[in-house]
Amino acid sequence: MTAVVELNHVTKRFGSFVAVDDVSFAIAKGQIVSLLGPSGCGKTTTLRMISGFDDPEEGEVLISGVNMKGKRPYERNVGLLFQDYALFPHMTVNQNVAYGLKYRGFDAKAIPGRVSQMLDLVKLTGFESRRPGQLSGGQQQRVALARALAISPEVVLLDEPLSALDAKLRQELRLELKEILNAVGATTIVVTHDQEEAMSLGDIVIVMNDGRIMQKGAPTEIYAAPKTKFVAEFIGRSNWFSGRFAGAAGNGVARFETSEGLSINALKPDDPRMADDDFELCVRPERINRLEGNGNPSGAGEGQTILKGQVRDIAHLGSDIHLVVNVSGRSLVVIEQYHGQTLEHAGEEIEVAFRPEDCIVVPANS
Amino acid sequence: MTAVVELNHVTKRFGSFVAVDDVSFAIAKGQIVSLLGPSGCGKTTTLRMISGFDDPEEGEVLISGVNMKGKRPYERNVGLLFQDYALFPHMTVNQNVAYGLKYRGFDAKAIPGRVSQMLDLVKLTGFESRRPGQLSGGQQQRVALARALAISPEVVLLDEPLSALDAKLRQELRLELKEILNAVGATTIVVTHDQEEAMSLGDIVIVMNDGRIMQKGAPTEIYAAPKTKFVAEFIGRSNWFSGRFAGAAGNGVARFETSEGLSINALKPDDPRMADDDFELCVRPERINRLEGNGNPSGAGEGQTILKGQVRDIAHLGSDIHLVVNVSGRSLVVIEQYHGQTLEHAGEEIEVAFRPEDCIVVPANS
Amino acid sequence: MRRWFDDIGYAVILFVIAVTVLFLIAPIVVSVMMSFDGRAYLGKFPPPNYSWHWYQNFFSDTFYLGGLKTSLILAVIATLVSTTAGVSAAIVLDRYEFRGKQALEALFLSPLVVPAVVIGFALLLFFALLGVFDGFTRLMGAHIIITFPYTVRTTLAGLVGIRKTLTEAAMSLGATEMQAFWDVTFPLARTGIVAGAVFAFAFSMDDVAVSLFLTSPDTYTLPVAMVSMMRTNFDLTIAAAAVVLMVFTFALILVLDWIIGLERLIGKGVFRS
Amino acid sequence: MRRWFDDIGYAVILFVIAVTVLFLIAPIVVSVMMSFDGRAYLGKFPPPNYSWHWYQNFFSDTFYLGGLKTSLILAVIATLVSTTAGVSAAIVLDRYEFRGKQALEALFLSPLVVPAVVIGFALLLFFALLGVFDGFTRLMGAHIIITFPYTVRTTLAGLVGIRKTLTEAAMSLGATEMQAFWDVTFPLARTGIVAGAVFAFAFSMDDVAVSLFLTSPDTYTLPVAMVSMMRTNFDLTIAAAAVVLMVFTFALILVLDWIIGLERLIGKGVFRS
Repeated sequence: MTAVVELNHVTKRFGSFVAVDDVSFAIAKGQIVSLLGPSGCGKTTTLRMISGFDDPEEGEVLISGVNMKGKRPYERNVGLLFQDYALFPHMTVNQNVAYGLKYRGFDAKAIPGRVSQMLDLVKLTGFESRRPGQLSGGQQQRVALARALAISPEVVLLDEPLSALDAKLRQELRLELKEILNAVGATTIVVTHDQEEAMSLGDIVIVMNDGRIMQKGAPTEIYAAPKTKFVAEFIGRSNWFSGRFAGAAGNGVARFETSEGLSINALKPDDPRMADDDFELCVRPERINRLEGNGNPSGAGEGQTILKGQVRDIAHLGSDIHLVVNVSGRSLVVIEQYHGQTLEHAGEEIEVAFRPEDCIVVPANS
Repeated sequence: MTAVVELNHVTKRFGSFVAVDDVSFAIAKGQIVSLLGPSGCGKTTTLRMISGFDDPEEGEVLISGVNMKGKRPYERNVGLLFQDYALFPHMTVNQNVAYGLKYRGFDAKAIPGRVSQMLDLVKLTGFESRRPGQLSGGQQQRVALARALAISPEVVLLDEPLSALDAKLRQELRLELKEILNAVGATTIVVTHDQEEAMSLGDIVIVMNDGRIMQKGAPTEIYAAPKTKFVAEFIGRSNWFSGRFAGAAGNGVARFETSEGLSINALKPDDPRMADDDFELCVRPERINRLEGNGNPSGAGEGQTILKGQVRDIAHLGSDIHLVVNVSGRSLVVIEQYHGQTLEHAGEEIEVAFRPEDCIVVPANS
Repeated sequence: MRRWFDDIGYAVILFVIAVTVLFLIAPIVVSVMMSFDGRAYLGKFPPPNYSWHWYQNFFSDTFYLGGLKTSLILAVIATLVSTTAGVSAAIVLDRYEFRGKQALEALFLSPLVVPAVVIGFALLLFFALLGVFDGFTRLMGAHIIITFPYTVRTTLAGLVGIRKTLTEAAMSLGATEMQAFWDVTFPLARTGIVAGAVFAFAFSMDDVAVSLFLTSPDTYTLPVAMVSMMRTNFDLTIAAAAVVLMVFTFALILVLDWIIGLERLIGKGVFRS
Repeated sequence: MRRWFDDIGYAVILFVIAVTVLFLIAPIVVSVMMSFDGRAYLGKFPPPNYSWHWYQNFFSDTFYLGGLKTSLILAVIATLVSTTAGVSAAIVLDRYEFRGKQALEALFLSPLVVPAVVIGFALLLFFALLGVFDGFTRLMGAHIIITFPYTVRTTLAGLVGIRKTLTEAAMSLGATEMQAFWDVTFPLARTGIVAGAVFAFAFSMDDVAVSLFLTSPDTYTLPVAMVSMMRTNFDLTIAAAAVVLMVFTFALILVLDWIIGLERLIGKGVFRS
């Protein structure tokens, strides 16, 4: 299967600022790929180079195998969904969706059919003669999607597609958007700074920082096995310890001594450099368990790390309980699902535990 | 213990629009109360009536037992934290925090000491001579807090205190804000539309809608035992069924027949009107469990409701997995914590179960 | 007691406003009433009786009518030319970043900064240098130059609100940059462009400082005619002329208000002076 | 092929801009060069040699100097009075909602809409009615009225950016509304207020249309002096006068640019005309 979009060693500078630095990736037909990173990481510049609003300085952008060098945006077949939707406010929904068709060489007779087919796809039949100003945010997003998909683009680029919507609506539309993209089999790149958006929409997530690709993989892989501290911190919450490995504890488990003197059982990394190097160890908050019954370690399995601490804060946020526990002067965040359990009060002493396989170890300063 | 702030049957209209409708509540010294509701629910008008920028039409506002009728804002002793912080951009951090002290009759010699005490409290010592424009969003928020607390107000009003910050920072500052308020023992009202903000900061949450108080209680109580559909829907996510009770199933459990023909075991409500009335039943997504082993109900306890369905979508969002399951043509949302389990693919058949005590039953149209 | 300062502060402000209002309204009201004075001579205010006869004088005086005709022709042509040039200039200023953009912007708006008498005198010299002594041609050139900044400003104000992503969206859908302009930018900037045209028209109609330098005995504008009549033959026909000119301007402003709303005009600062 | 339309479009626009630039720059450059003409008579362009003698003429001519003096005195007083009144009016318009607010706003800005010759004539009648025939008093009143809208506009533009919550924050901290104004609003609106004052000064200095109606033989402004010299005694001293007036205005604009930045001025549309 040949790649629909391929970037080979693409670099782009603005003055002395390197916006995109030697980026290469390829996207297969029908794949949804998320480009995730903080603002200024180069993800938007990458999107603009694929769509033709910027040109790479080095490297090449191929769409369906054709080098796009020097092609203006209207000479490429790329569908764009803008963050602000960019609907034409003086045109009706119908006119917006039909706009690209006349320029993309659709037969004039075929246009009405194509438009109603697209509006049917995004469930907006009946809204044909409304203006964008008369639609809700979610409806506008769907019109913009219909307009971008109508021209049968080779690749669809979505720029922060859900960020203009409020939190509740975002959750609903996320699924709808994914199902529409899958229904038309669109090859898609989603550019976003929102971890949940990237992970829920993308088959593959590419994490970018400072213009470079940090890691690429399935959402679960990125979350469970981040290769650097940047990726681990950017995706989800995490409790960090820095320290060194101080010997084996049997069963492939090694003892990790933290800088504040705690001892943690972690899986031995395969890394041959591990000997005396500094490492950072992180435990996801949902992997830390509160032990029932004060001081009774029976609730914890073999080899688990048990830490004593004092509840600093407990907050019931809805489906989750967030517990902040003070352990040797540092705060650990623990997330539990709420199942009607009794909640501690700030100041109580508790014990928490986590397994060696719940520890993620990355090189220091990564 | 006498109430610091007391509202008695307060009503406020703007033209024919009733912004606040017969609202009464009392706040004890040192309590943190969240006023939670959608925009236009009257929470901001309530805040403005307490601070003196609006006057109630009916009813009275008492602060420390004194009727505030006709008192201008500068004649009340109320500290305000604005949503946009409202820092004076042409004054330094020091001048901002000191601003209220000169008007509130502090001895000129005592002012520098009070200012540095407040900056110490919000951990901004060393920033005295910066201008607000040179501070980050989180730092600005803390200066605004220091300024509001410096005048030793009888009550502190926070208007959407964290909404101007991005998601990650918000989680960090929430705890810090709570600890500062507790440290000075401030009687506090937090006005917010954000459920997590309201639940994590407030000892008590007051849910408002259409100018009226819908429910008042501890965060856990509001979440676990909402009295109306509005409250249940506004706080957290929920899966709704409408239907009627169709007889007992033993052990205080009643059979609930949904309009799409599903049968659900729920606790019998105490409501004597229950006989033939329409009810709405909701199950929180984290209370629904996936059954391991296809078709094997042994994983489910006695009396549980077991539903068969097809996975429509599965999204790994970080600490949580969101599963959308198609059951008899309607979508159920299931939230699980991620512990490294294998994820289903869309289209697979699964069974989910929940207990009678996980069902929340409210009257229809509430 | 502290509240008292607040209350006295309001009182002072309200007094200042009342005086200002009086001085703004009264002269215009007096002039309008005097233009309907029934007496045949310039008498005391208020007029004892009212008639249209000063207006009859105005509309039968070939000197005034000559000025009115020249003013209208000048205004129409100046509006057309400066709107075309102004829109082109505004598009370039809005869309592109280039060296010297700021200088160009300052230059386009310079007729707003250079005193009108200086522009008038400079054009007088410049046209003499070019060998142009025909009054109409000189006035035409001058009116185009002094109305041009208004069309640039209002078009720019209209363009500023149009998000760049709209043009990009059109281009991603297959339109060239020019097609995107005509399909999207132009319809959205239309109100700003119309406002500029109306202001250009009104400003051309009302100018006196520049025109004074460039009139010839047989080509002069209505305001110039009023000034010279004031010196040579002062009677209330000038009041009638003033009301005619004012009604003209107000009608234009009302049309504009109807099209885009006066508040937006004030807000965008496109109000002519 | 489709790209070709884009490219030719740019070419047309660039040509329009080039022509405009020529007509905007050339007359001013010619005037400035001619004002340094070394010849004693009005000769052809360019001057064969340069000297200051037209400036020496200007600064030794009591007629011009009288106009310059009157212009400066008028401008200083008009600026002070109309800035005070304009700031008061702008505060009321910005802070309070009341019936007739829109009408008041339109009224305050009406001197921008009413043609200058109409204002001049109306004031002439109005002052005659009040029995005021002193040239200086009449000019003073006129200059306050025509500069007032600029101070209102720029102050309003300065106030618009100031969030209402700042005043509320100050009041919640114990300041009365007046104290909140002086502590918070005034310092933040200061650049807008200064801009208004500078514009008022420049506009008062440059006005000719209104002043023409209200001058008396011994009280006249510099622009009026230029107009009357052009008719009676045309020589290049007027060029020198024009350069002096222009330098004055430019110096003010530069001061303003230095204080608040020219771009912000253009953006806020507070540019005088």
